[in-house]
Amino acid sequence: MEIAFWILSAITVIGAILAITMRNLVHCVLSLILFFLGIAGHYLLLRADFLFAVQVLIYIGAVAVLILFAIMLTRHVTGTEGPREVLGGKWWAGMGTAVIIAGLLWAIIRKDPLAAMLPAGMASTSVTEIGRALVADWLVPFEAMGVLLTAALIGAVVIALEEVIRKR
Amino acid sequence: MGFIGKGLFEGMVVTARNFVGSYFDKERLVTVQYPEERVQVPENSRTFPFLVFDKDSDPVASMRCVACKICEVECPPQCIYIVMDRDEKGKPQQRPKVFDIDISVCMQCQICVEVCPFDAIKMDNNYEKSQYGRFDELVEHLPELLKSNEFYNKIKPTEATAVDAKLKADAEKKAKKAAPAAKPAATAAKPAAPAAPKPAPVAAPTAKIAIPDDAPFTPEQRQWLSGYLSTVAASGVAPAAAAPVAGTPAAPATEAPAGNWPWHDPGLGMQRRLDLAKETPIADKLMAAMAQTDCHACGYDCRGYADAIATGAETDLSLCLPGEAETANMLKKLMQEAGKL
Amino acid sequence: MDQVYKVAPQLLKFLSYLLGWLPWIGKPVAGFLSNPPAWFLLAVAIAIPILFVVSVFPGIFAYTTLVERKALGRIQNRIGPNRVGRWGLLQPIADGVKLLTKEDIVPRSADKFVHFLAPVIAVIPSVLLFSVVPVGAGLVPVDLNIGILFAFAISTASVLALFMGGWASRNKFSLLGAMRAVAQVVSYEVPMVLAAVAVVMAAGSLSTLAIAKAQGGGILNVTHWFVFRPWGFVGFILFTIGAMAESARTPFDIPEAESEIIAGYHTEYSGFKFALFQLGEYLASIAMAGITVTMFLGGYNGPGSGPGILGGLISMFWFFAKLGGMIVLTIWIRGTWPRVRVDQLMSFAWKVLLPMSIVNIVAVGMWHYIAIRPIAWVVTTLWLVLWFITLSKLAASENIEKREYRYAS
Amino acid sequence: MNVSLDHYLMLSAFLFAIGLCGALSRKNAIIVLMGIEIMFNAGILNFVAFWHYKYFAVLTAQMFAIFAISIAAAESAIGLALVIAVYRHYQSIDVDEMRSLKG
Amino acid sequence: MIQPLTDAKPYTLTPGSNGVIETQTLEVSIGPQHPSTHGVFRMDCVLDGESVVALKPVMGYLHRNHEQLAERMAWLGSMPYTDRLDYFNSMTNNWAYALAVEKLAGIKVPDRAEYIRVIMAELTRLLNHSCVIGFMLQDLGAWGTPLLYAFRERERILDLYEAVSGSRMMCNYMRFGGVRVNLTDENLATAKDIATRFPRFLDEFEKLLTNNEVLLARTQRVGVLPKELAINAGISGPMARASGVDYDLRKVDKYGVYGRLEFRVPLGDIGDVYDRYYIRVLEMRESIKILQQALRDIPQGPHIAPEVKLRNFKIPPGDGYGRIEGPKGELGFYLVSDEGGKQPYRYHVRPPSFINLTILEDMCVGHKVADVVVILGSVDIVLGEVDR
Repeated sequence: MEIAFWILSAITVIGAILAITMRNLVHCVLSLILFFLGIAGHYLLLRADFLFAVQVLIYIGAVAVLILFAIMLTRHVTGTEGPREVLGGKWWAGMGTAVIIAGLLWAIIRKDPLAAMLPAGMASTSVTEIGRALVADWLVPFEAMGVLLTAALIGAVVIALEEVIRKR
Repeated sequence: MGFIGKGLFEGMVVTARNFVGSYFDKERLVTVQYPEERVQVPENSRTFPFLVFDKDSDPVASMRCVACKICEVECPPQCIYIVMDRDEKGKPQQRPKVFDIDISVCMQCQICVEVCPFDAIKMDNNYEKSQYGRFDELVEHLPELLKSNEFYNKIKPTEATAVDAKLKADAEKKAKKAAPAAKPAATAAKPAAPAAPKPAPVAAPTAKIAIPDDAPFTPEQRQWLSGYLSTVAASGVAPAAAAPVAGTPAAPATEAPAGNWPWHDPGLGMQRRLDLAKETPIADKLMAAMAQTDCHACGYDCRGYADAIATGAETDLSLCLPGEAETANMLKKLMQEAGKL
Repeated sequence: MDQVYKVAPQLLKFLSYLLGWLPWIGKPVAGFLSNPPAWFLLAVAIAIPILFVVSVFPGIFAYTTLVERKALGRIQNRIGPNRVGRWGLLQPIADGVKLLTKEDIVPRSADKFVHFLAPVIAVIPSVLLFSVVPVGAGLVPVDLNIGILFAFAISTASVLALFMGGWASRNKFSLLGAMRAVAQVVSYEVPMVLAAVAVVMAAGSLSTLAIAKAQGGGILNVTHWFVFRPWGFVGFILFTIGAMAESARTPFDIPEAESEIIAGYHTEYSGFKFALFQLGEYLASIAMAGITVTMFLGGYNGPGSGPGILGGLISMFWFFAKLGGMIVLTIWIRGTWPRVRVDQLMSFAWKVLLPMSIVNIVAVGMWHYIAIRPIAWVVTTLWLVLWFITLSKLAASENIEKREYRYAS
Repeated sequence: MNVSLDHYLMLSAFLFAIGLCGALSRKNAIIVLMGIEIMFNAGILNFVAFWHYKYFAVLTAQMFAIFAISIAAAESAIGLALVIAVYRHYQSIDVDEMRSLKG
Repeated sequence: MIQPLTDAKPYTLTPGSNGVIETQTLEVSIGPQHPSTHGVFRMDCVLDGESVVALKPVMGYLHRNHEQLAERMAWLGSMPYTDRLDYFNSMTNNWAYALAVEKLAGIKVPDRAEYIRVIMAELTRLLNHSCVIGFMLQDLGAWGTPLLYAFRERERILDLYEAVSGSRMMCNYMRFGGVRVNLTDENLATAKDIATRFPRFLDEFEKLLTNNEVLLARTQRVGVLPKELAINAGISGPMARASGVDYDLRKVDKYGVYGRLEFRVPLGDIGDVYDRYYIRVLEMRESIKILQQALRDIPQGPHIAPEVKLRNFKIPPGDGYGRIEGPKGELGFYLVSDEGGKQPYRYHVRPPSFINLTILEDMCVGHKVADVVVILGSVDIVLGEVDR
């Protein structure tokens, strides 16, 4: 358990850091996938099987692929940015904000009495329970989510094909 | 059109039928397991040329090729290289010293076979000529090229039979022509050139007296003797001696003359031929300058080419391939002497 | 795994009996094996399924290539490989040796690390897929309660390898192939998952073992297979098409269409890396066939299958027989059909397969709620056939026309 | 040392900061989106960790995680569509160059 | 219609010009080493995603100086070289060249030789068309099955060629004034057998593919060649007929004995890949009819005009153009003989596949890259003939 946690944490953190620091966009996405995989591993470790599958299916199967497509559609296929400046003009502000927020969170977590808590139980939830919950207690959010996804789908298509539609 | 997917399904039925059929139907499974089994190539099948010889005992002497170089000239990709054999005196020997075919260049078109007037070169049907090298290994030399007439008969029975029959007929025709001519030659001893009126001193003895192959001489000796005897017979100096030396009474002429032209003998040297034709019209002199093989490389026989030059129908003097530069130069000289050039 | 855990002590006892005669180490080893500690039992229980997956399925892969070449040869009226061993039986080994000894070429401008990583990543998801395929009654490497979902999640991940390989090669054909692969896999994932949803609805579980179990019973263990239901039949076809597209088999082999883009994403791979790509691809194809068998063709169910040693063996036989059948079907299709074009592939997925799979889900609902079986049969069949005709007419009207030809006077 | 909730919260805080850093300091719009994804994931990890360690009996945390993942997916789809639209307009996906609101 | 590629048009892909998502165009060089360019042929494609926005055919990788070689060679010497123009159809190439020389030299060909030529030419057409369809479907991705079925049938025809002429592909069979070897009764029987057997193969072939939905979807309305463009660009052969141009030299010139034989000329209306595929199938069926008639009517007699010399064959000064309807289109030889007349002064080939290839861009632009290879397959090129 501990070893797995540390390995997965290392994978996750390295993936995340690489994802925002590499120069080559495609390398960034591949690192991001590593990060997603680490998170999925953590879910497995936390006994959330269903979330593991969802994480892999949606983040690696869909989001990462979507980002890859976006890169291919907007960039030189090799994904390199060349000698251009990769950091924004006020990068120090971003860095500072991140460090401050990390510090704040750290302090809060150290203070919180909940934090040192150990696992409550070991059995995992079955998919059946999640399914039942989704169509019983959580029906309204579930339907709302459906509407949101549909809207997002249509919206994405409209935004991306704006000019084609305008031309017609 | 039925439902979508019907065409797909029908296609699958066809492939299934072929799958099963390939196990039972010889018509379908046409593959041949090559090194173990081979297809019988048809008789007409051709790959690369080879040279035919007649007698196993002496392939080089009995090869039909006379080094006339027609094939060398006609070969579209120019893959044949021939050097005529000469004795130490520089006399052409009626056969190639070098005969190379570069089979990496040869395109197996069979044109050399078609143009050969002597049926000397034929197409093989051996298709396994791969070599490990790209250069020398792919050039075939005379030893590899020489194949016996039996071999030719074996791979192409119909064609070879026809060729043999034709050659035999030709030989008989020539022998028949030679026979009446030879008689006066034999008797010519006493009457001392019984007035063969028109051309040259003697009419008959143009018969080339060939020493039979089984006579106890080396090829060189044989060659020389033949030439010598012919010359002697032609000039009528020692006619009586000719017959005994020849060994057999009526030596079958391998190369009989077509007319009464004593110089029409490829065994003679250029100078000797011209001497023989000294007193004759320009056409005959020209003819004497030819190589006398009647090879048709120029598109005529030797007589025809000479006539054509003499009459002005042919202006190209370099057509005589077996005679090489010697003939061409001599022709030029003769024409200049005659004031025609 | 659970089954193995139960049987493991017996197995170890048998092993100890076998090894007991050995001098020196025989006694202690036999003693250890006949009364093993818990951790050892667990290790054995984990190791055996892994060994099974890692040994049996690559073996199947090797001989699938041989069968494919032989069958394609016969379909095309050729003989196929027959030089290495009798009937070419050693051909896969010869191929392997050849690929292993080939020079490994990496293009100079390639992204070396990603180029190296891609074939490795190609194999991992394919092997992982087998962990949820039940090969016999109760015999599944891991009985996950999210089995099917896990399979889909993992199979999506395989697309990454294709993309990495294609992109890192810095070859335009590879890149085209990679983009095609990504687009294709993402598109076909949707109808495939929806086709599987029908089965999940009917079986009431995501676990592959439970799905297979739900298809047992009936006459000879055959009649309850999902493929013998109207919705199951449609689902089977949809899922097979989706699986073929997902594993890039003909007629959906456009990511590696050799007549268009040479070899697609593995154009720049040679030697062992190429072999790994092939391995990954074939394993994914076989695993998908295994999941198809599990979901629609009754899994391990067949005449004589059941619990116990004999029933288990028979059930394994049935599973592998069906798997072989599916593999042969893909080979047969490969030998017959031309390849579709990339835009047709997409429009087929979105305009035919997706609506049809949604219609199929509705059909399962009908099946579930109409209690009287004959009526359920008629209603669902009618519903599906009507939709099929409508959709196929729509699809055909776009692409296909009937032609008449005239002759010059 | 047993892994406690503490560890997970620290991890997710760290990841959140990394994501924020990426989102704020990089010029490339796609990397910005990726940073946001990292932040999302860090948040979801928190949910799951709390569920595992404290509210094990109820599904609320898992539900939240599922909905969050769905929203993240929708967000990335829209975000990337926007990136493409922006690219078409500006021929660039540098966030620094998107200065005007006028389309 | 046909614009030179030096023209800036195809490459000016300014952003925003076509309104769809701006993607970087990809210049892909398909060939000269590519599985489906049918030889060393290159297509410089500019791709926008998968769609072709510009395409430039690049030829000449297989240039062998055919015409210049022939001008340095006796008339007969070029005959084996014509075999190597379109190495699938050596018989028809021979015929076209022989026809040109015969026209120029005024040689009369005996009747039997004409019939033999017709038989050989129609067998060649069967062979070529079946293989072309096979190759085209190979490009479509049908993994060799149709191609190998076509090759299975081709094998029988090639066996006949070998039995008659001595070689399977490089036949070198025709001679000025006739053919080199007479057909024996056995050969005629084989030809008859092929003619009776071939329809069965065609039926199987059509069942395998003609109604295949994938094939229909892939080929219909793809690579459309309008009738006007076909006429303007000088397209000939099945390609022109698929576009609805009623132009078949067998009917127009009635060379050989085609005037005496009955057959129809199938025409398409749209001129897409499917039409080009199916016109070939229909032409094969007509060819079988011609074959059967020719085999029935073939007279006895000499197979070659006896007066024609093999060597030192000379042609009086003049020029002549001999053309035949080759399987790929109008194959013509233009010959000029000058003083001496031993070799051609000018020797020019009108290769059908080269001229049919010139409109490749017009057919391909706007389609997907996968269609390009299919369109190329449907044009039916042999690089030996294109590059000469």
